[in-house]
Amino acid sequence: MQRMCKIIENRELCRDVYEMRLECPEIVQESKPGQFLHIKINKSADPLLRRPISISRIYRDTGCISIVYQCVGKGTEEMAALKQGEYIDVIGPLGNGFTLFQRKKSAVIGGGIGIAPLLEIVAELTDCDAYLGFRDNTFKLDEFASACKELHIATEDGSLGSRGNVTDIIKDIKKYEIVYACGPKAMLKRIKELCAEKNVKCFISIEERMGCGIGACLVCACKIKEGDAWHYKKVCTDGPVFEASEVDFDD
Amino acid sequence: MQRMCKIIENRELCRDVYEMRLECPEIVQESKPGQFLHIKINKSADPLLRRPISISRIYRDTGCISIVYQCVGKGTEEMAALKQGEYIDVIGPLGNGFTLFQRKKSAVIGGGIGIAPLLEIVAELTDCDAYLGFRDNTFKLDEFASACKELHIATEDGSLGSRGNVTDIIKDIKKYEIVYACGPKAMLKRIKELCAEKNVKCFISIEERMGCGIGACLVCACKIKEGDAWHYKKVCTDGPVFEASEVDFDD
Amino acid sequence: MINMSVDIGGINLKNPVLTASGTFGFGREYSGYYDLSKLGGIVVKGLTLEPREGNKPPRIAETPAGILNSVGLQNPGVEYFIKKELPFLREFDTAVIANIAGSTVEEYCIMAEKLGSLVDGIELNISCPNVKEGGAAFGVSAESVYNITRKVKEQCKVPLIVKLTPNVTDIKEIAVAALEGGADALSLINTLLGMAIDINSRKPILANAVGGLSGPAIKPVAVRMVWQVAQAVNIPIIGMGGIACWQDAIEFILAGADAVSVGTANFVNPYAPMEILEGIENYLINNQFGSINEIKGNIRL
Amino acid sequence: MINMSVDIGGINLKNPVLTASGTFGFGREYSGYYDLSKLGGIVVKGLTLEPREGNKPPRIAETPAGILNSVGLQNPGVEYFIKKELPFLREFDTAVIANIAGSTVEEYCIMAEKLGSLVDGIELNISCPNVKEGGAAFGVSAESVYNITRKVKEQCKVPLIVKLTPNVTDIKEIAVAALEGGADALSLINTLLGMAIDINSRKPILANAVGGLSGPAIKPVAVRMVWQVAQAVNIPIIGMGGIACWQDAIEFILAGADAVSVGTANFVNPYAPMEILEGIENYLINNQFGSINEIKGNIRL
Ligand SMILES: Cc1cc2nc3c(=O)[nH]c(=O)nc-3n(C[C@H](O)[C@H](O)[C@H](O)COP(=O)(O)OP(=O)(O)OC[C@H]3O[C@@H](n4cnc5c(N)ncnc54)[C@H](O)[C@@H]3O)c2cc1C
Ligand SMILES: Cc1cc2nc3c(=O)[nH]c(=O)nc-3n(C[C@H](O)[C@H](O)[C@H](O)COP(=O)(O)OP(=O)(O)OC[C@H]3O[C@@H](n4cnc5c(N)ncnc54)[C@H](O)[C@@H]3O)c2cc1C
Ligand SMILES: Cc1cc2nc3c(=O)[nH]c(=O)nc-3n(C[C@H](O)[C@H](O)[C@H](O)COP(=O)(O)O)c2cc1C
Ligand SMILES: Cc1cc2nc3c(=O)[nH]c(=O)nc-3n(C[C@H](O)[C@H](O)[C@H](O)COP(=O)(O)O)c2cc1C
Ligand code: FES
Ligand code: FES
Repeated sequence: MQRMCKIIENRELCRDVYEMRLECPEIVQESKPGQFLHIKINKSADPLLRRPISISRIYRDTGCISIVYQCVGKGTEEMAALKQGEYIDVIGPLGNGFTLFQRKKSAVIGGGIGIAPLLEIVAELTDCDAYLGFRDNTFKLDEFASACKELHIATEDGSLGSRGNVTDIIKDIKKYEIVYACGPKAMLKRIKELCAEKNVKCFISIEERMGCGIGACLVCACKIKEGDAWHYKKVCTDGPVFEASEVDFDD
Repeated sequence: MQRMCKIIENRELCRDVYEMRLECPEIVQESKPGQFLHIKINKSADPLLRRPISISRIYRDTGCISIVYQCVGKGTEEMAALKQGEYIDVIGPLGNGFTLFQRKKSAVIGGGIGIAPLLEIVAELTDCDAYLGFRDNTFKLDEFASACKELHIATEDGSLGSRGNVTDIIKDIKKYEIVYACGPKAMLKRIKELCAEKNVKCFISIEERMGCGIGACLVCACKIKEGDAWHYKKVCTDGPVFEASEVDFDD
Repeated sequence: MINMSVDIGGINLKNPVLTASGTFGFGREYSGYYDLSKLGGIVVKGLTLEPREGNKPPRIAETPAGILNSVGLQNPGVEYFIKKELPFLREFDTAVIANIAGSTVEEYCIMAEKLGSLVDGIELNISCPNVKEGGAAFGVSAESVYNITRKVKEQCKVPLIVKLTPNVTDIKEIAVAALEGGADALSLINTLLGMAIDINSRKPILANAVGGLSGPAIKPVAVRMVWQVAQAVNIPIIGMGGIACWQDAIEFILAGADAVSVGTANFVNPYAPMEILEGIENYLINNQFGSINEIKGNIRL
Repeated sequence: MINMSVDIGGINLKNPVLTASGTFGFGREYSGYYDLSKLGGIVVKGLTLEPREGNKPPRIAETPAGILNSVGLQNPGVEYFIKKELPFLREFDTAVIANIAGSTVEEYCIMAEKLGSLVDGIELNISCPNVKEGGAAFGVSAESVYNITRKVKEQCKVPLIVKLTPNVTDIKEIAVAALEGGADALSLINTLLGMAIDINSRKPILANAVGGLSGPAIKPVAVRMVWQVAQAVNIPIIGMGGIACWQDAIEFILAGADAVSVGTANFVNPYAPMEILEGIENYLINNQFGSINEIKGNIRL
């Protein structure tokens, strides 16, 4: 569905990372973790397209959704300049989202801005650990700390937690029945391998450049293996969440 | 010169007509009535071009300039949405402007949004009458009333003053030594004829679509007669003010 | 009462607003946003004889007021379309036009035959490389446009619309070739060939390096071409290229289009075709015109 | 130290940033904004043999991320230029390139002769109609491009840059024709032919009906053409078309341009060429390149 949503809050969490809270009760009703919003930032033809941003938190009581986004270009920079009280054009919720298994021991693994969609997962699960990787600045640690059993952190510059990649601090992947992951492609690929080795079920959320966001334009292709064959699936409607084992990263 | 100017005020005067006050002390220092500002409303490539808007008032004491503009399209609509405290990208003052003759009995004649540049003229002259024409909504009458000797008004719908065109309410053009006019082409053409008949010196401010605004692109052509010959002059640097007698309206 | 219907070379459209091939899937995705029966017609995603997986991603790059795409004709093939997608589209009271693409003239002909009169019209996408003739697009030479149009027309049981590529020196010459080949109508424009480079990775953004430019950026080129073609031929024209609002649609009709197709705008605003339809109707009413025909090509020079 | 200089077919530019013909007058207007000596070069407003008044206004229409213009070559003529404008330009330490236009090959040749070696280079604007050959632009057929290039080159005492029009089917073929005709360098792209209609007055916005599209909207088409041409010929290329910031300029250089020209962007931001120059230099430094040559055409496919 398409709605003009009121911006309740739009604040900087750390350098270039923002959290925006949107009032959108109808969207909230249909939302689940791992789905995304497709956002038109202004009415101009430049930037032209909507921007896909994951749902980070769903507040069913207040009818609000939080998104956490990083300024990387024109669109996200304009988004950061929006003020409380303004309205923004949102289509959503879109995509399949994560299917959560309450009774299984789970881990979320996130890299950089990829931790955004994991927040709602940890809020909904009761037995979940988190492994988070950052370049330097960290954000949302409190929320993870209070919602997770264990919280492990890696930073590339070593300013917090272990120095290095998040995949290096996962000591014992096989203690989890399910892993949910989101982050850069290289990280997801490594996690796919780790989980495959130990036979752990793993769901990952993939990013691809999008047009329509609703399955009509076929630009958001992701290579999916099915037995010996493969074909392109759509990240926007077949995903963004896929089982790690079926995603072909080598293309 | 190009400056980022702070918006001190941006308010609606009547339906679709706004007044914006800009803090721009350096521009003020060089400004005279009839010159214009060339304004880039936002950083986007859509709308791409700057918008030429006449200087309406020059406040030398506070270093501010007022502009009065009508929402007619994308650019002016976005301008109307700007808020006090925001900054806007201005090049100016541009154009030749009106040369004022203090000791001559003068009239300003304005149609619609064309009254904007006349405000500074009446503020600076001591012996000046004003003839103003509007479609329906009027604006800035108080300011004209207090600065002018006589104020004559025509509205197309007859809601104020005489019903009809401003050119119809000018009973005795020859009592003026100088006329300054701005408004729609048809009105300017009629005023040119009126003044020619009675041999009254008349200066008019012309509008033409602009690119650079500074004389480099040659898109703002206005046909000017010189004896039997004619050629295209540039509204942005040779104008926007021309002697009515030299402008060829028949092209 | 306003007469919104238009005749496109024998296809009767209840109104002049269609959705452009490749931007509207097979209609399903947008059917949740409004009743597709309100559309003048739907031009489906480009079909090929065999299913195709299309190009590697990334397949889209945003450019100022436009997008580049290189989907590479991913589609399930004409037979799957007939069996699985067409029945759904037929639930709606709107014209269905099949957009077909191929590597050889024969492929196009076979598809036209297979489609028979199951669809209301066939749109010939001739922006594809002609594999047997060195790989230049069918649509860039008058001779090859004449040829393919004539051959496909022979197989066509329904009106044939030839969709012109803008990547040519003289669009009028191409339009005339299609007319002479037997086209019942023309549609234009397809995308302009473009490229975008990521200056950080120093790679083209599209995996395919080049792609097709669409969206508001190309509108002035499209309007010009529709205007030129409308003066050169007397068959109906479906105009498209950057139409995002009803004002844009009117601009195309004034330039000489009988109907318009909405493409990239669907991605930005799913309701765009409905808003455009309403806007056209209001424009006619407000300006006291009785039908589209009265404004078609009706500009003062 | 970064080496910012480039050689354009024998013209030595201190840096790769020029201003595009028709968008920078004869330099005077922008000389109040910065020191013109900082520019790599100035390409002056298109000159004709005799003075021209140009087209009726309106001569400009804004389009999404672009503009249409139809100035119609208003200019004071080549002799006035030599006497009255060139001396001013010569006060600056920057290359001056004369852009010349004509209705016949002879006119171009006479202008080249008159300009002699008073300028650093001549840019041949071949987007003008060839009056003797039916009015199609010189630049749309390989044969006429070869011809005009060869004849003008014979009269040229300075390097000859041929400026290609993008309104062609195969830009590579045209580039090769210019090369074979003797061009020392190429510049591209000139404007795309476009049109805009005012739906209220129902008239084209431009008095001339059609005009040339420039600005960010055309950048993807320009980058693609520069890339194609860079692969087809081995003479230097000046890239242009929608360059508004340094990132755009890098995109053109990566596509294969040796230098870039800033056009429409001057209207929006008079400092654009300076900001672009600084940005290019910083990009080279930050990515540890020593010269423009190291990034020219240096993309990974
Ligand atoms: C399903 C999904 C969920 C996402 N969730 C988040 C999130 O929660 N927080 C967040 O900060 N970012 C998220 N992203 C990435 C986000 O969409 C991009 O960072 C954003 O579109 C960049 O826009 P821009 O104008 O700032 O950058 P530009 O580089 O100027 O954008 C240019 C074009 O490229 C596209 N693009 C650029 N980077 C990406 C990318 N990584 N993925 C997809 N398209 C891209 C843009 O959408 C736009 O069309 C998500 C992407 C997808 C596909
Ligand atoms: C010297 C000069 C002084 C002006 N002073 C004023 C003023 O004080 N108050 C005011 O309200 N308006 C003034 N105008 C007109 C004003 O520039 C236009 O109304 C404005 O540019 C419209 O922009 P838009 O985006 O809202 O409209 P759009 O129609 O969307 O604009 C599209 C394009 O056409 C141009 N354009 C449209 N109308 C005009 C016009 N009448 N004159 C020139 N260009 C136009 C725009 O600049 C833009 O490039 C002046 C024009 C000139 C040339
Ligand atoms: C993602 C995408 C896919 C397209 N696929 C096709 C196609 O399969 N066949 C075709 O003829 N045109 C295709 N087109 C071109 C459009 O139908 C249309 O001609 C073009 O985009 C210009 O219109 P627009 O600017 O309104 O999008 C496609 C365009 C886009 C953006
Ligand atoms: C107002 C205007 C006038 C132009 N005049 C000329 C000209 O006289 N000769 C020429 O070769 N190109 C002319 N051009 C084309 C530009 O030099 C340039 O090739 C084109 O605008 C693309 O670059 P841009 O998008 O950066 O403007 C003109 C462009 C504009 C906008
Ligand atoms: S973004 Fe259009 S199909 Fe996925
Ligand atoms: S607007 Fe460029 S010369 Fe007047």
